[in-house]
Amino acid sequence: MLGIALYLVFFLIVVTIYAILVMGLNLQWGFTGLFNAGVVAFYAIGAYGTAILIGPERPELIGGFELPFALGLLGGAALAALAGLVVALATLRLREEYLAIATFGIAITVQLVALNFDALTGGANGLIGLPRPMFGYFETPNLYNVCYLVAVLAIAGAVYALLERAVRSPWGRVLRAIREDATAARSLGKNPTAIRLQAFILGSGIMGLAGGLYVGFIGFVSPIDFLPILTFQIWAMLIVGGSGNNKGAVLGVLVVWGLWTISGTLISQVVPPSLQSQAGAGQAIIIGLVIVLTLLFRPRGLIGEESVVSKHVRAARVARDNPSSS
Amino acid sequence: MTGTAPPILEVSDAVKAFGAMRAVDGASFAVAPGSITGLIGPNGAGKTTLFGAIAGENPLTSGRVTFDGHDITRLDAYDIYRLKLARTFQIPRPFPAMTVLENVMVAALDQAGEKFWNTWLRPGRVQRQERQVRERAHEVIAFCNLTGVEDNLAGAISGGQKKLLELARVLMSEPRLILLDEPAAGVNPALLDTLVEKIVEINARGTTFLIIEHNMDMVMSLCQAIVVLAQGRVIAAGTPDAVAADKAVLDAYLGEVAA
Amino acid sequence: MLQAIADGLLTGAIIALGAIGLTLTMGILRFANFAHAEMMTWGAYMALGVLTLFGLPTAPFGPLTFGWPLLVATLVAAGLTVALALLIDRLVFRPLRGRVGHLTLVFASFGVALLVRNVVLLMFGGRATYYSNELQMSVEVMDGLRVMPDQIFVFCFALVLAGAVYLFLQKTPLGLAMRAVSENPSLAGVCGIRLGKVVMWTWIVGGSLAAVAGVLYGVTVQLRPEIGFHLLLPLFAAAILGGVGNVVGAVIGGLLIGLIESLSVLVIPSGYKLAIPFLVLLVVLFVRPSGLFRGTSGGR
Amino acid sequence: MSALLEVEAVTAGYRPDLPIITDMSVAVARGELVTIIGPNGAGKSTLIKAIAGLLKITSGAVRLEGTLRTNLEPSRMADAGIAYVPQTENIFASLTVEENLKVGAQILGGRAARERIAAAYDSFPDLTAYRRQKAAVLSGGQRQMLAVARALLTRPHLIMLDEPSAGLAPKLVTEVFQRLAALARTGVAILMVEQNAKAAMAISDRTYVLAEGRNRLDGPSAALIDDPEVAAIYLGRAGRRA
Repeated sequence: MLGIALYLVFFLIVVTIYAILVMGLNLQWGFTGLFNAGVVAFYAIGAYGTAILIGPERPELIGGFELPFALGLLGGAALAALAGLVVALATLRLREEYLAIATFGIAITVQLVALNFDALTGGANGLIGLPRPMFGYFETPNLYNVCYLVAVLAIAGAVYALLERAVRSPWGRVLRAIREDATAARSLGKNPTAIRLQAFILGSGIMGLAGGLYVGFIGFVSPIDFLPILTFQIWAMLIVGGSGNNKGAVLGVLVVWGLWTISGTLISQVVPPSLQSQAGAGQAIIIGLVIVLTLLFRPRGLIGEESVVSKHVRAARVARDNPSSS
Repeated sequence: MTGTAPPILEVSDAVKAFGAMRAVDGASFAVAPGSITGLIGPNGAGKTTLFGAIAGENPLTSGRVTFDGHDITRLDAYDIYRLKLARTFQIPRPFPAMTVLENVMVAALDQAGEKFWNTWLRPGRVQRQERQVRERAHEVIAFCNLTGVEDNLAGAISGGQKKLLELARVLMSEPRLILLDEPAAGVNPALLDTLVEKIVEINARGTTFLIIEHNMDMVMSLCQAIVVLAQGRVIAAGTPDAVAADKAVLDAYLGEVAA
Repeated sequence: MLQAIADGLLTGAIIALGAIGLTLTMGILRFANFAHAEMMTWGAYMALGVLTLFGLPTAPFGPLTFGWPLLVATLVAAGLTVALALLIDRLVFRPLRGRVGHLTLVFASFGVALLVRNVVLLMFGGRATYYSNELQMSVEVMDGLRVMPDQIFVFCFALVLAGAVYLFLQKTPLGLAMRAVSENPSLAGVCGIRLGKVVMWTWIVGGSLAAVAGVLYGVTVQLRPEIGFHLLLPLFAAAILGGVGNVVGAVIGGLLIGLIESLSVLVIPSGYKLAIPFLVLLVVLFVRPSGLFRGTSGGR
Repeated sequence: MSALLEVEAVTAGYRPDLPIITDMSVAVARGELVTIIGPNGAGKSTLIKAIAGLLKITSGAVRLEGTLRTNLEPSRMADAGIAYVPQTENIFASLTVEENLKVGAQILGGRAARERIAAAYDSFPDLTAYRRQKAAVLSGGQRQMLAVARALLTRPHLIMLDEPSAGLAPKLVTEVFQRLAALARTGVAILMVEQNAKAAMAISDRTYVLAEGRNRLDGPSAALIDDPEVAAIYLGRAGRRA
């Protein structure tokens, strides 16, 4: 029983971290219409950035600044945002899909740096023995995990609240206007490039934040945690839940990560070890099918469907009837 | 008359070339402040191209555009709108999945909440301003006879209402000059009367208009000055009567009988 | 140095073959197809499948490690790749075309890429394999330059094929129709060109080239389910560098990317080789986003 | 009169919610030269684009020789014998002049195509010098010739032209119209949209005057050419619309 409860805590921490990741992607795709094909890169940059900033000093490694965790977290997010700035600056004025190609490229590049730049990233072994925030104050690792879950939930809640506030503000209104008709938005005094850039950088920073939180949770980073499949998983989570809708995004994480975990467990029990790589392919095929089938048959996801239309109407109505709120 | 005041808009030697084709070929004219000026001419004369160039969508190949003392030749569309020069589109371009109210609110200038950090750091100011913007939007919506559809999605209102919405949006910036691109196109007579009435009313409050229009009744009755463009050049300019009496204008429209 | 140039040209030739198909899809179908490189993986493995299934003998030509069985297998693989491309178009892209923004097509292709890659993995496993176990000695062509006979064959074959595609586009009615659609689809339609037919032929040409490029890659390097994934970026870089829609540009872009990738090893550790196309791409996008050569209007 | 093309009460536009033309009707008989004129925004180009299959017709019918051809794919309209020359971007600039003609003759195939292309150079000798050059180098008048030459290759029953004189020097305008008149005498029906109203009416059999997306006047060109009502529709001196 305790085992299950502990596993649940573990599961929920990962879900919460992925939910933050999905919210970052939702800002880019769901609200702004920017295709990021390299989600894992920004997540990894945040993770490695945090790890390098908080890690203990070791002679063979660059970094090891031993900064407090909170600073490390912010630093990781800032680095991810910076990476977002570079690809966005290169591509935002061009054909839309160039951003997709460039983000795909940065994902490959980050993976290579993680694997090969031993002095910075620890190479294939990764960076281990990273301090976990306030670990010493807890009697047992299990209690620590429970508290970490609470902390991560609080951070996810804060991200959710801040994002909701931003997308329901005049800023969010401009985002939607630009997504619907950039030319008309320009003629009304909005600078589409600047606003898209803001959304992309902010989204990338949030992904980086998720990466840093992951490091705080497991206490090490290694390239294994940042495989390309993660990008696809995050995308599946977003569109299953319904892009452009943060509640849906969170639901999507539960559904897809649940599916992934259950199928993974089943496979490890049933399939002989010699066929594990094929079994992994089966899992990936599920993710691919989820993406393609949702796009074809339910493009607005599970709960994005009707609310996109009615949400704004309702918001506007509430605002009018009750001018002091909102 | 306003003859002595310096022009609010001045276009000098404007050229817009697409490859070898010169859509605008050395056009020069001025718009007097407070006037309603018509810009007419046959198809392909370069009117809409010129509008796009003035409004900053596609900058001129050469020449100069001055608005209210600013050289706006190389400014981008959004900066020009911020200087209070607004334009509408010939085929309305509402944001279809946003409500009419949101469509209008989005057009307000200098909204603190358009910087996302302000929504976190200065929520009070953002909310206060949002209330003001909403009130102003309701006024504009009422002025444009759109009351009752403000909560409808802009994609779902009638074509005529979309025309009014085009006008309502740009009014949010309290523009000094509005470029109207064919306001009467595709509009029924009753709505046309409304549009004309609104234009006159806005003009009376001090906003200058430059209007591309093919409905000559409207142009002749509404405009105090008319600029005639043909093949990218200004071939006539003056009062409606003078322009209507100009043989060159009729020739430009109907062409001469080929030999 | 000389060796690096030779190796670069070889990889470049294979990239070029893949990039031709990609540039055609981007020019004619007007979206960046992330699944295109996976067609190379699919083609390469289909050829392997044919060889194993029928237990064909190696029967090498002269000094090469392969012979007619691989050529036959390649033909069959090209057919199967075209079939897959048409099936995907039918099931995924066609229903989405016109109904949604073209970025959703890019998105769908991204999902399709994952599917194809993993279907291959499921069918063949993840181990690296080879078409043939024959060992091949490299030949010293000149001082400091050793190449395998296979490599010479592959390079020449790729260039001949690229030339053939160029001639196809320049000299045949179908090629002309494809170029016309690439510039202006609605005018092409008015002139009596069937858009559906041109779309189909774009997949046929792109799919077969991808299959052949996949096999050639398998012959000179090795077969892994990730080959497409790793070649995707070089393919995009080559297509954009050469000007989207421009076949000659794609070939030159491919050779350049291969060369730069190969020469980069002289300057930076070889582990970063795969990132080189990304850096080239970034530089191109910052400096000359329209590419080195004029693309078609589909590229804008 | 047996009509070759009958357009009956067609409503069409770029967006279903915003029709540009409403209940518009036009008919063209075999070998007839018909002009469509009207002020900007009248929906002239929209009408022929809709006939050519490039825009969705939301109501009404297009008949060719009595057969219903509404909302056919553009290439099928071409097969049915309707050629359409757009006003702008009516040639493939990235292809050579010869290739442009080959695209137009593609439906014919092989020998017939070669013969017709050779014949096209005979009718438009100016193009011969540019055979192997990219069409991008052609001047405005030459482009127009190339577009018309290409449209004629398949010997269509009807050729629709969107402002063939647009952007041409006056001398060329005369030449283009003379050629079109000569073409009509060979038996090809022509439906053209023109701004150069008087010149177009001078060579055509009948004229339709459109305004604001609807039919306003039609009749023999000779009768309309000096009709003050036409000038009134353009310049609006007849007072407000009824």
